[in-house]
Amino acid sequence: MDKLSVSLPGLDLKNPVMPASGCFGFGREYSQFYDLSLLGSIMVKATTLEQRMGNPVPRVAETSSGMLNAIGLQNPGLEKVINTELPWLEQFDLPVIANVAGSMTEDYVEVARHISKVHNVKALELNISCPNVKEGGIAFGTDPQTARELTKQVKAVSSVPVYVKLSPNVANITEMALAVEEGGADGLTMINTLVGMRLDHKTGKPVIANKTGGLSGPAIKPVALRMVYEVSQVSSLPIIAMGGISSAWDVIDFISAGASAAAVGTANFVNPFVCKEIIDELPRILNELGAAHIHDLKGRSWKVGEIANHRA
Amino acid sequence: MDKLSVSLPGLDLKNPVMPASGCFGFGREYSQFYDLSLLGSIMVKATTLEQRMGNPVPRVAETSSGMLNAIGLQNPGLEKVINTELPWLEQFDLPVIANVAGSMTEDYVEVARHISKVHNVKALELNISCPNVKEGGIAFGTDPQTARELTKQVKAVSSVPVYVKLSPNVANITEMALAVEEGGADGLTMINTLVGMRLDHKTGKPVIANKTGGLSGPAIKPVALRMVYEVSQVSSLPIIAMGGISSAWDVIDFISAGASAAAVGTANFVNPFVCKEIIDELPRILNELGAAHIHDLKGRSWKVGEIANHRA
Amino acid sequence: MIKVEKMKIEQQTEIAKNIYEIRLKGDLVSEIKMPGQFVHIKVNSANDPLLRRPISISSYDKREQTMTLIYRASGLGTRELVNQTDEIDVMGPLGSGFPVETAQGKTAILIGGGIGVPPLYECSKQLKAKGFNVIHVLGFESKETVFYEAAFKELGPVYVTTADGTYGTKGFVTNAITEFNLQADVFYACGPVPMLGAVEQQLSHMPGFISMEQRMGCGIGACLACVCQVNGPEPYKKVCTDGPVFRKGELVYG
Amino acid sequence: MIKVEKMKIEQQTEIAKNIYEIRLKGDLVSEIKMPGQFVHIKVNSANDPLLRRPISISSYDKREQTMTLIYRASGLGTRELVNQTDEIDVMGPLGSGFPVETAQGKTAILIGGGIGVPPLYECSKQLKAKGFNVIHVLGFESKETVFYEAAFKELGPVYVTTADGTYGTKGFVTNAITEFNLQADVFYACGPVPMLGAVEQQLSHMPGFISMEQRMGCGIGACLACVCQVNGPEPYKKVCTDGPVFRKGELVYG
Ligand SMILES: Cc1cc2nc3c(=O)[nH]c(=O)nc-3n(C[C@H](O)[C@H](O)[C@H](O)COP(=O)(O)OP(=O)(O)OC[C@H]3O[C@@H](n4cnc5c(N)ncnc54)[C@H](O)[C@@H]3O)c2cc1C
Ligand SMILES: Cc1cc2nc3c(=O)[nH]c(=O)nc-3n(C[C@H](O)[C@H](O)[C@H](O)COP(=O)(O)OP(=O)(O)OC[C@H]3O[C@@H](n4cnc5c(N)ncnc54)[C@H](O)[C@@H]3O)c2cc1C
Ligand SMILES: Cc1cc2nc3c(=O)[nH]c(=O)nc-3n(C[C@H](O)[C@H](O)[C@H](O)COP(=O)(O)O)c2cc1C
Ligand SMILES: Cc1cc2nc3c(=O)[nH]c(=O)nc-3n(C[C@H](O)[C@H](O)[C@H](O)COP(=O)(O)O)c2cc1C
Ligand code: FES
Ligand code: FES
Repeated sequence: MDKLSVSLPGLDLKNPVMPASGCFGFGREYSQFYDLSLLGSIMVKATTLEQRMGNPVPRVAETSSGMLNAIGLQNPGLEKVINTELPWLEQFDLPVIANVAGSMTEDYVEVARHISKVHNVKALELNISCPNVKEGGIAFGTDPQTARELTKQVKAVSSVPVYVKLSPNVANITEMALAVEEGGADGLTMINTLVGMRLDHKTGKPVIANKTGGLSGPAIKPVALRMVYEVSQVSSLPIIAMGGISSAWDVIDFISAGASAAAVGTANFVNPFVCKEIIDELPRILNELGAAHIHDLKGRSWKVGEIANHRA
Repeated sequence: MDKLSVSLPGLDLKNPVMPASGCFGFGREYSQFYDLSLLGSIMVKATTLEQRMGNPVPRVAETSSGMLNAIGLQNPGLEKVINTELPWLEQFDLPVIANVAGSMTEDYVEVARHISKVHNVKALELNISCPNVKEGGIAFGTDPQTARELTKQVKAVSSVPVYVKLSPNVANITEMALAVEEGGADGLTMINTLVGMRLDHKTGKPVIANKTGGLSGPAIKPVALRMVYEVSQVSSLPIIAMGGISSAWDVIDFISAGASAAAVGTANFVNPFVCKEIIDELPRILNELGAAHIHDLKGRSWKVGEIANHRA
Repeated sequence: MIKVEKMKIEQQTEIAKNIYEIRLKGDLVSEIKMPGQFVHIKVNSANDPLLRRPISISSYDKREQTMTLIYRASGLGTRELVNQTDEIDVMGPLGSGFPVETAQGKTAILIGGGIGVPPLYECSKQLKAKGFNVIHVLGFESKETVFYEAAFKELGPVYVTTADGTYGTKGFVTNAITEFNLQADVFYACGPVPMLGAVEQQLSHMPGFISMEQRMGCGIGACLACVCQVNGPEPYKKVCTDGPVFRKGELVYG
Repeated sequence: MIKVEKMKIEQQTEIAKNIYEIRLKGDLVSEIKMPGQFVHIKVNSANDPLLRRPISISSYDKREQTMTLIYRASGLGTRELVNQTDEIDVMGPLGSGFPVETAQGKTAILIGGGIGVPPLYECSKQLKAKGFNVIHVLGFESKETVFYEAAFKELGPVYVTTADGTYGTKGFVTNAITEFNLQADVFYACGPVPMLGAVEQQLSHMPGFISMEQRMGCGIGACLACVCQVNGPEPYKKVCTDGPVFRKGELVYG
């Protein structure tokens, strides 16, 4: 099992595989299928200060090899998450990454301050990139200055390391990464969804009530991979990558691109066992590739020369 | 047939369907399959001042519902295009849209000046968005000021209307659209490809020699549709839309999103007859939707109220 | 327990225009709790179509470990399902169905619209077995899409409506209920949302149960795609886990 | 003329580990000009896999309107091709093949590596019919992936090599050519690019023809995906239309 263990700021992971935020709730539903302690970590659903109703329905639509969603950050709010959801996860041997969202800086700061004190929360994921919140969420994710500033303020109050989740809806992803690195981020998670839409054939109107939604799934994997490849070469921050991962080979791709760990989103809906299956499969692939540890493959897409030994 | 005729700056089109640049060469190959005079127009392969060799191989890779390409603007150069390729197209009743590319402003201006004088060239498509040219192509496509300036200079020398092709690799597509509108563009074409990559499983290295490539095909349709939807609501310029179109319903979607015409790229590779089949199919769909003319559906995704009559 | 199983396709037949009946065999059937539950189907192993498709269980036979689904081949996924011959990836049973066990009264009216008809079949069978008189009102688009009329007739009277009047009463299920002055102690309805709203209004004098539809992601309550608005302190419920069957009066119709 | 046709799948068999032989029937066969041409196959009607797959024509029978392809099921597309039973969307014939009609000499050596072997079969049959002595050197990974040895033997001597030495000569086709001191007037080669380079060097003393591989988009010369570097004024040629078969000396090996 040591072939897969990964050490990241705040996170000592049995393996680099975890469900992505919003695609696994707070774990309850998927705990029907397997023991969550198997997972490297869990990125729980975005938490906001107050309860959120989310967007009207329809909230999802299918596209070629992808799906659109506009859930709109529906969640029970900070208090309920702290009092009910996170304590429930204590039964598992599972470090939690809390996804923090809001409309204004103050919201983020408040949520971060409190949620980072919860025992099993080992890191925060700053969701500055959700395309489905109107009040300003998107601005945080596409403007480097705002993102840096927000990161700084959240870092100032957080009791655990802070990972910032980058939006792919930018011209220059490395600029965003470097901005939040400057702001004091401990790590990056990338990518959130691309903004897309689908129309109803008959009416010509958007299928999703919110009109546009976030595109996820295999369709976006090439974009995610490219962004991880670019950012990992210029930023010293560890990256937890996501975007279309649905197999162990996809995880290998993202590690090869330069990520340190990988998260699985949409694929959970297709196959509820996917995270477990990936974790089971990875050692076999490492053998096939002659890698003693998964991080021996890290960044090999751009590193010159032979496979490095990560402990060398 | 009048159901489909569309009038755009410089272009009186029998129908709003045309092959997208780079996916149909200069028409020779596809003329083996059907009479090119059936097409609304043809967007020919990018032309640069001098002959270009393009990128090393492999130049393409497949992804889920998409493909990556990094052809690198291989083309025989302005002179040969003017003397050989465009005259060959004279045999068809077919207005040509010439795709103009370059590394520096001067290149674009020179190509535009000369190619716009060719008899069957009825419009230019300024390719400021090709992700596969290193020297600066991408900068034109993601910086509003540069794009506006380039548009202005090309407009100053062009003998025909100028359409600017927008890159989707930006945070704010409307800003780019408005910038080139300010620069004097007569129309927009959108979208070019998203930057993506694929890795080889065994080596972990990029499959494409150029490392990254442009993602096209059904995978990107949701992003393209969203961008057309956004831009058509703020810009008064007509839009020729592309991105994942492979059926007549896809064309209807883009018209509904606000486009005036539609171009088919990658789908030609899958089905060489696709443009013809779409043109044949459109009247049936218009009947089904009760639309007297295809432009009755234009923008219905965001327009309030009933289907408008485009001649009202 | 929810299973994910490659179920054997025992039979697949077109029983009306674009309407297919498919019989599946597998362990999953043992887990079915009540009529009105559904399964979530991956129609092939490709990335496109990506998502599973929710389809109601129309009837089941625990001894044989078989269940029957009825679906309309309309979009990409259901059209692909038609091509499957061997086995199919099914997740289920999901959701909470029609509470037949606790049903009260003597006469039940079952009201289905289009592809909302299928789950009512098992519901009717079980009500009948409990001693209920079952009356059926089944609404379709037109004559060629009518299915299962004979099957329901074996259980009790059937009133068919078609929107275009090519068969049975012209109009909607509500028209037939009025026309034939149908009376009952409880109703069970499944169909398009406008139909459900109309039925709730029309039958406001009796208790009833309504099966809702919503676009789904996960099918198990995790993604919050499938919410519907309800009366009560929690503004939303999830169709996939809290439903698809709701009590009359619970739902807020937009 | 290039056709796009749903061809009937007459037969499909696994003839070695992961190596499939498929026989297709249709009008397209009438258009085949020479051995070494290829077809571009859409393995199913889905968007994923999106692109067609180039596969060489291994042999054809114009009277019967059938052709046989041999392919390795490795990636997404070819594995999906295995599942097809009824008909398949084929574009072709494409490219320019081995110029057997103009061949000069008495003895030809045909050198194939792995899935480069198939197009040599028709080439050998036609050379033989023209009166050539045909010698075959076929390289494979290991014993379990060897195919068509008997078929080629009916035409002339066959030397098999395997990279792992589990069958025939251990090593590469070039090893067998040296070991058995094979002589000829002309060679025809198809296989992985490194093999082609080595063969060109080794057989520099005789004329020869080489079939190249490259990743393709359109397959008909429009997209410029499939170029290869050549000696001469035009820096690139297109494998799909100028090739796949090139004259010895034309290609520049990276
Ligand atoms: C609880 C439940 C039970 C159902 N039972 C049945 C049944 O027994 N028989 C039957 O024919 N249909 C049933 N449906 C509707 C069925 O799920 C849709 O018709 C089907 O998903 C459409 O898929 P498609 O591939 O044909 O269409 P596509 O247009 O390809 O679908 C695209 C996406 O939209 C979703 N979608 C489209 N229409 C609907 C819809 N009406 N409801 C929910 N999602 C939709 C699809 O699931 C998919 O994710 C049920 C729906 C729900 C929620
Ligand atoms: C002219 C020509 C003739 C060929 N003849 C044969 C033959 O007779 N038998 C046979 O088994 N194979 C042949 N090949 C190779 C065959 O095309 C590839 O093995 C096949 O495309 C791989 O597809 P996949 O779905 O298995 O792999 P995937 O990994 O799913 O393929 C992904 C993409 O890469 C392309 N690709 C992958 N490998 C190759 C390759 N080696 N060459 C070209 N494109 C590739 C695919 O076409 C597809 O676009 C030929 C190739 C060419 C160019
Ligand atoms: C239904 C759904 C809900 C999501 N909710 C959140 C969320 O609350 N917070 C967040 O940061 N990302 C959210 N995401 C984005 C995912 O975490 C992930 O970044 C994205 O889906 C790409 O990964 P995938 O392609 O594996 O799904 C959501 C995605 C989906 C599909
Ligand atoms: C192989 C290939 C070559 C292309 N070459 C060009 C080009 O020369 N100029 C250009 O403006 N766009 C080029 N494009 C982009 C297309 O014109 C189109 O904008 C894009 O592919 C999206 O459309 P699609 O999804 O229908 O392919 C190319 C695309 C492909 C796939
Ligand atoms: S479909 Fe995911 S919560 Fe219901
Ligand atoms: S594959 Fe398109 S030019 Fe050869």
